Amino acid sequence: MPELFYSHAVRDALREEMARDPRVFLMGEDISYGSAFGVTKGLVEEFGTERVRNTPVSEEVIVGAGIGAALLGCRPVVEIMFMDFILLALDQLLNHGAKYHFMYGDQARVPLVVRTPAGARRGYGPTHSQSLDSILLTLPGVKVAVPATPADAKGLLKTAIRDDNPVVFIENKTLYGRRGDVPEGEHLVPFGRARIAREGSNATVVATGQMVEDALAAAQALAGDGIEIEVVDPRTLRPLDMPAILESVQKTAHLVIAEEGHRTGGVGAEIAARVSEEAFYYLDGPIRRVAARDIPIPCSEPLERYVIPGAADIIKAVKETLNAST
Amino acid sequence: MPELFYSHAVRDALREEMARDPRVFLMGEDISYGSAFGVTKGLVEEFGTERVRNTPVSEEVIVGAGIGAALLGCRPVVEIMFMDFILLALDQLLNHGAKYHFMYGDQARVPLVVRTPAGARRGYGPTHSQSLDSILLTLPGVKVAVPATPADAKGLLKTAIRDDNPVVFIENKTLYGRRGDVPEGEHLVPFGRARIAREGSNATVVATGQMVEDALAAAQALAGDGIEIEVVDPRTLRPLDMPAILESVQKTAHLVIAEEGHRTGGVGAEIAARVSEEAFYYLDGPIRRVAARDIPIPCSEPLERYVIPGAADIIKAVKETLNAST
Amino acid sequence: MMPTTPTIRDPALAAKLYRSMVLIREFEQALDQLFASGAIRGTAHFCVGQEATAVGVSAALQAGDYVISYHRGHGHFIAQGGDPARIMAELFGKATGYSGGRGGSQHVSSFEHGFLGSNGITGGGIPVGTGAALALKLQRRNGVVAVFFGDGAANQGAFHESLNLGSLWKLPVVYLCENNLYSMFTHLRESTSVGHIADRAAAYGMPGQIVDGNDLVEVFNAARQAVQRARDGQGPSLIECKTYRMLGHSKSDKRAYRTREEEASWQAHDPITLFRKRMLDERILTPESLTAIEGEVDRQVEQAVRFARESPFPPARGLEESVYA
Amino acid sequence: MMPTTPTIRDPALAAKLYRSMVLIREFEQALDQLFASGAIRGTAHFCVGQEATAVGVSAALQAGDYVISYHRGHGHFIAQGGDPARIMAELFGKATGYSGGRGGSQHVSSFEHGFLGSNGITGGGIPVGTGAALALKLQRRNGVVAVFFGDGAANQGAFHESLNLGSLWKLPVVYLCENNLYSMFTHLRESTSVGHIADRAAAYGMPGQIVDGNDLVEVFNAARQAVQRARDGQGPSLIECKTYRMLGHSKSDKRAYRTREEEASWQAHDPITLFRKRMLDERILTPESLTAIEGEVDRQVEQAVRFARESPFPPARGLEESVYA
Ligand SMILES: Cc1ncc(C[n+]2csc(CCOP(=O)(O)OP(=O)(O)O)c2C)c(N)n1
Ligand SMILES: Cc1ncc(C[n+]2csc(CCOP(=O)(O)OP(=O)(O)O)c2C)c(N)n1
Ligand SMILES: [Mg+2]
Ligand SMILES: [Mg+2]
Repeated sequence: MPELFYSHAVRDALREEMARDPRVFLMGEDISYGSAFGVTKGLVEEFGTERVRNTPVSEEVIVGAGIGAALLGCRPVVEIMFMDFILLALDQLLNHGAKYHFMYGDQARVPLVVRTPAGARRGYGPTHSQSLDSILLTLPGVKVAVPATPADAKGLLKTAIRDDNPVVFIENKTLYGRRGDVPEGEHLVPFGRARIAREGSNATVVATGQMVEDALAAAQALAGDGIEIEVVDPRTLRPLDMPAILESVQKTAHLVIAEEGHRTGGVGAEIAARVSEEAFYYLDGPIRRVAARDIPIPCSEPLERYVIPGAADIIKAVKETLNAST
Repeated sequence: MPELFYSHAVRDALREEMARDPRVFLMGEDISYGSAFGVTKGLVEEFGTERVRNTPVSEEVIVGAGIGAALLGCRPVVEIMFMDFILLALDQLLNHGAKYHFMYGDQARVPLVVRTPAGARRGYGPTHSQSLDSILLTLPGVKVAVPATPADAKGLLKTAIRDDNPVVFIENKTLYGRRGDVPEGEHLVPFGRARIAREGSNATVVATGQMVEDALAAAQALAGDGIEIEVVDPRTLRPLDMPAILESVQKTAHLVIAEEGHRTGGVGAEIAARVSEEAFYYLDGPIRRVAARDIPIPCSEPLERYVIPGAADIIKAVKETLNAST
Repeated sequence: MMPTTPTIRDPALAAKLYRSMVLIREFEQALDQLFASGAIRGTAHFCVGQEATAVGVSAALQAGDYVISYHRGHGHFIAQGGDPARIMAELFGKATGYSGGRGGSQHVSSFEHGFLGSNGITGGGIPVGTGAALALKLQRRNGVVAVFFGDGAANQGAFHESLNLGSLWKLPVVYLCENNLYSMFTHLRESTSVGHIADRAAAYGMPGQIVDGNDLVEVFNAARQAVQRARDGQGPSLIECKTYRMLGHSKSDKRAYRTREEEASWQAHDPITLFRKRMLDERILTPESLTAIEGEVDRQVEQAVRFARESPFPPARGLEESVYA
Repeated sequence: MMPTTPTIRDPALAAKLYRSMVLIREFEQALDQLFASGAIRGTAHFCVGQEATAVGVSAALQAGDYVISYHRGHGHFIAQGGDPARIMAELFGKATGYSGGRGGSQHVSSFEHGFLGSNGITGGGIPVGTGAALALKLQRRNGVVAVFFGDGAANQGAFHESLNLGSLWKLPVVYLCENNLYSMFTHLRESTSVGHIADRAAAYGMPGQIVDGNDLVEVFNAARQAVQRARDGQGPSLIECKTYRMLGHSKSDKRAYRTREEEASWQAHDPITLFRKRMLDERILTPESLTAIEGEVDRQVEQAVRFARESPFPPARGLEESVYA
């Protein structure tokens, strides 16, 4: 299995799907130049400016035009350069794209993918560091993928492009530079199927995106103390693989949820609520959420580190829920 | 105590604060004509077109200009005609207004109120019926008020206008026509202080906005079966009166959360998560969330009724959590 | 450039267009009464007085072209050939409605009629229509999209971003602003910094044109030219149709924000009366044929209402299955 | 209308403006090196080559006026009198920075300097600046707001909604577009459907003007007139300053999307060289005085860097307290 950068895995998925299906095209700010992180570099040379379209700085119409093109049979993959800017396009995404299939009585299909880099840890500050995953879960109609590895980046993006619904595909900036094995040939990862990133029996850590890495680091450290955590990476937040989460919780009786987004109203809130509804009697200790503090994300390194969670927070949370139960 | 319509209580709060503080002004679409629900009718005659400003249909600049005016010492109360349209202004609200005080190092203050009617039950359909309360909780920096009674509508709005932070003030369309006692004279309701709308000992129902009414109806029905529920109305979602919720849960050992917004990623998720973190050992049964189904809100009456929760759903949820514990 | 037609000479076409306008008018008037009587809940926006823009534009389109509309969309849908009975059923929230009762007045569409849908978000259809035009271009389908919106919508950011993109990429789209002088209760001069919406075309390097939106022939001719231009790959145009909605903004509007004199002056410029007179004066249609059309339409609208009333409500169970394709 | 000044004759003013431009230039060049050497993390956007717009506009403002900026904002802040040491400290993430290290390059402000802030959302400051002007008007404060933004931002919906509102309400605001030909790596002609951003002014019924943004005197005169107009209650203007950023879009940009010839042609039109030469030719400033200024600025920038380096990082604990006022 070749090792690929996460960013190249994304690019390979785009390339393969564009080669496979002439209906797929790309649209976004500076996308022919690779945009902010170089992800789409080289694609314009291969597919031309008709299918790799630089847009004005106009997030609302980037998403809106994507919806319109999707309605008439294209399969647009649009980019929002930083996830923070998706707020400018939320009306199009959630009041239009997400609702069309339902509200127009099933005849409409919106096979749109919105790719967008999220995450902090680079000192970019309050408007260029946010992980807005949870905002996308508040209204139905959009699917959300959060790949944590190069293999999943490729396999989930290919699945996203073939899906007949709007999908927001959240790439993590810090992960772009990570390498990992990616299966050769046609590699598709289905939506709604979690990955057990590490098996363990003492506590379950559901971690998304960048936090999977932190959870694995925490697992290693905790193993030294004789604590074996199971790291569950849901891979898509909508659909969410609740059976996998419940199965793990049933085994470990303890749950920690780790995400890079803000704590209040986060992805962890939804997962915690569902587990406490559906697996209440399995739990032997309180659920712990690890998330960004409810503070805008500062530039300054020590401040950013204070706000953004890491492996140490996961370790602490695991110990808290385990200790609370004894 | 005079009885007032909810909509008139809102208007009275606006009138009193405008009379009291010349820095307060109103801005919104058709606002001098009362906008869609007549709430602001008559205020232009009293305060003139300088302070009651009709705007173009431009949600982004309505909120953005409100932020700018607030920065320089005004206290704008802007209206978003239907809460559904707030998606158009979320960048201004959450990337700008919500962050300025923090990210500009404390010197900035944004005393802005965004009033907006939410809620369904009128057959207005997918783009005119949503309760987007939870979307506002996903990022820090904005306060959120959800008055359920005329008295709270008045008292919370006056507090909102005097607050130095952005506040989203969510009015419920169905409640506009409800009457209720409103204390005379200077009536202020503090943020972060829940109201016990009904006392009970068997289960706690935390209900917001329109659902408070449904919870009270459910309480009456359940009392017939000998089940006494305590109805807690948090009144503000941010700040959230967790002590009051925890105190009630400690007493009843059972929790149902009822909101009109969609279930996934809803306000109930956050409250459920916090209770299962902080009051895990008090709970004798699983938490139940009552919320809109994860379906865009349809026009057709039977469909809308299917999607939007009501008293019957609360009764069912209370019985479920009580039965599960026996 | 194709030659402009000074008038409509083909009696069959004239009859068809007249019929379409009258159908819209009667449909809307029936609806107004149904709302007033409480037979329908929710809300609706009537286009009585604006029929000529809808019909004139649809007449300039051909199969494979599309219309996208906004909240005041019944007329555009009917002009595209939408079945009034199924639109009415949608308003009644019935299973036989185009959206199965889910969308109601503001969210109804029929792709087979080239009608991409009405929409409750003011200005929200403009980006979507622009994107639909992009699809037509990428697919080399030779089609054109007519994007309708009101004067109020022309102050939304979505208008700006879309017209810039449409022009930049020379998309096959025609932007049709129905300027009825008001956005809800607010007069244009209170909301808009420029006298004519068409003057904004220059900001996007596209032609802008003002037409009498109540003159079907004028709308038709302007639309034909703009559609041809779009089809020829020369990019979008912005056409501003000056018109007036004769009823309130939506059901239950007392119209206190405008004078009865203003209304009367527009009433005297009714698009249907205007076209009727013109066709009679020019001897293209006979009084008998017009009366016959009116009678037919009467019966059609009656039937539409009956169909809607008698149709069943949709089942709620399983609605979850329709959220995702 | 006040008479326009053809040039700057006051040596004290000329020296001040020259000093300000050189300070911005040296500050940015120092910063570029600090980034390159890894001394600073995060990102920053340099305005080398665009100094004349910042300085020319600030010179046209008075106490009680405000500037609001965007991501390329160091120059605007320094031109308003912001302390380079504290801006540098902000870039270092230090407690002594204007935002206490929270905001970094893109989110820094100082209300006492009439600087309402830079901002990382392209176009996001335009509505806010417009609202600030509304406050000045409501408070009858006689102030004016200068709203800076780039050519790319002029395609955002926020631009459209704001200019419409500003003009409609005759707010005391001047919209200053710094057209440096690119938005990130994309050339204007690939993003914008009109040749000149100033041509969009007509869409809002406001005057639009194009100036040589590298000519300090031209910027100053145009800004003075527009500021006066705004102060007189006649409403906003849109001024497009044609300019060029000599460095990359942000740190780490290799500028593969443009030619070295294009860069050279603009280099030959450097705003500082231009102003220097003009002031010498017109004998308003002497070579000695200019050299003295340059020496002073050198030392000031050195001190700024030292101050920033030596300042402490802010404490993280208790940061929650600063989210709400
Ligand atoms: C985003 C959004 N903002 C506000 C509204 C409320 N609203 C409904 S119709 C309307 C007026 C629109 O005016 P115009 O575009 O001129 O169309 P008209 O109603 O006159 O046909 C408004 C403000 C809305 N539906 N959507
Ligand atoms: C809303 C938003 N979209 C995209 C970006 C990414 N971005 C940063 S600067 C920039 C280009 C802006 O161009 P322009 O307005 O011309 O300013 P310039 O950088 O040329 O000074 C872009 C697209 C952003 N910061 N915010
Ligand atoms: Mg109108
Ligand atoms: Mg630029």
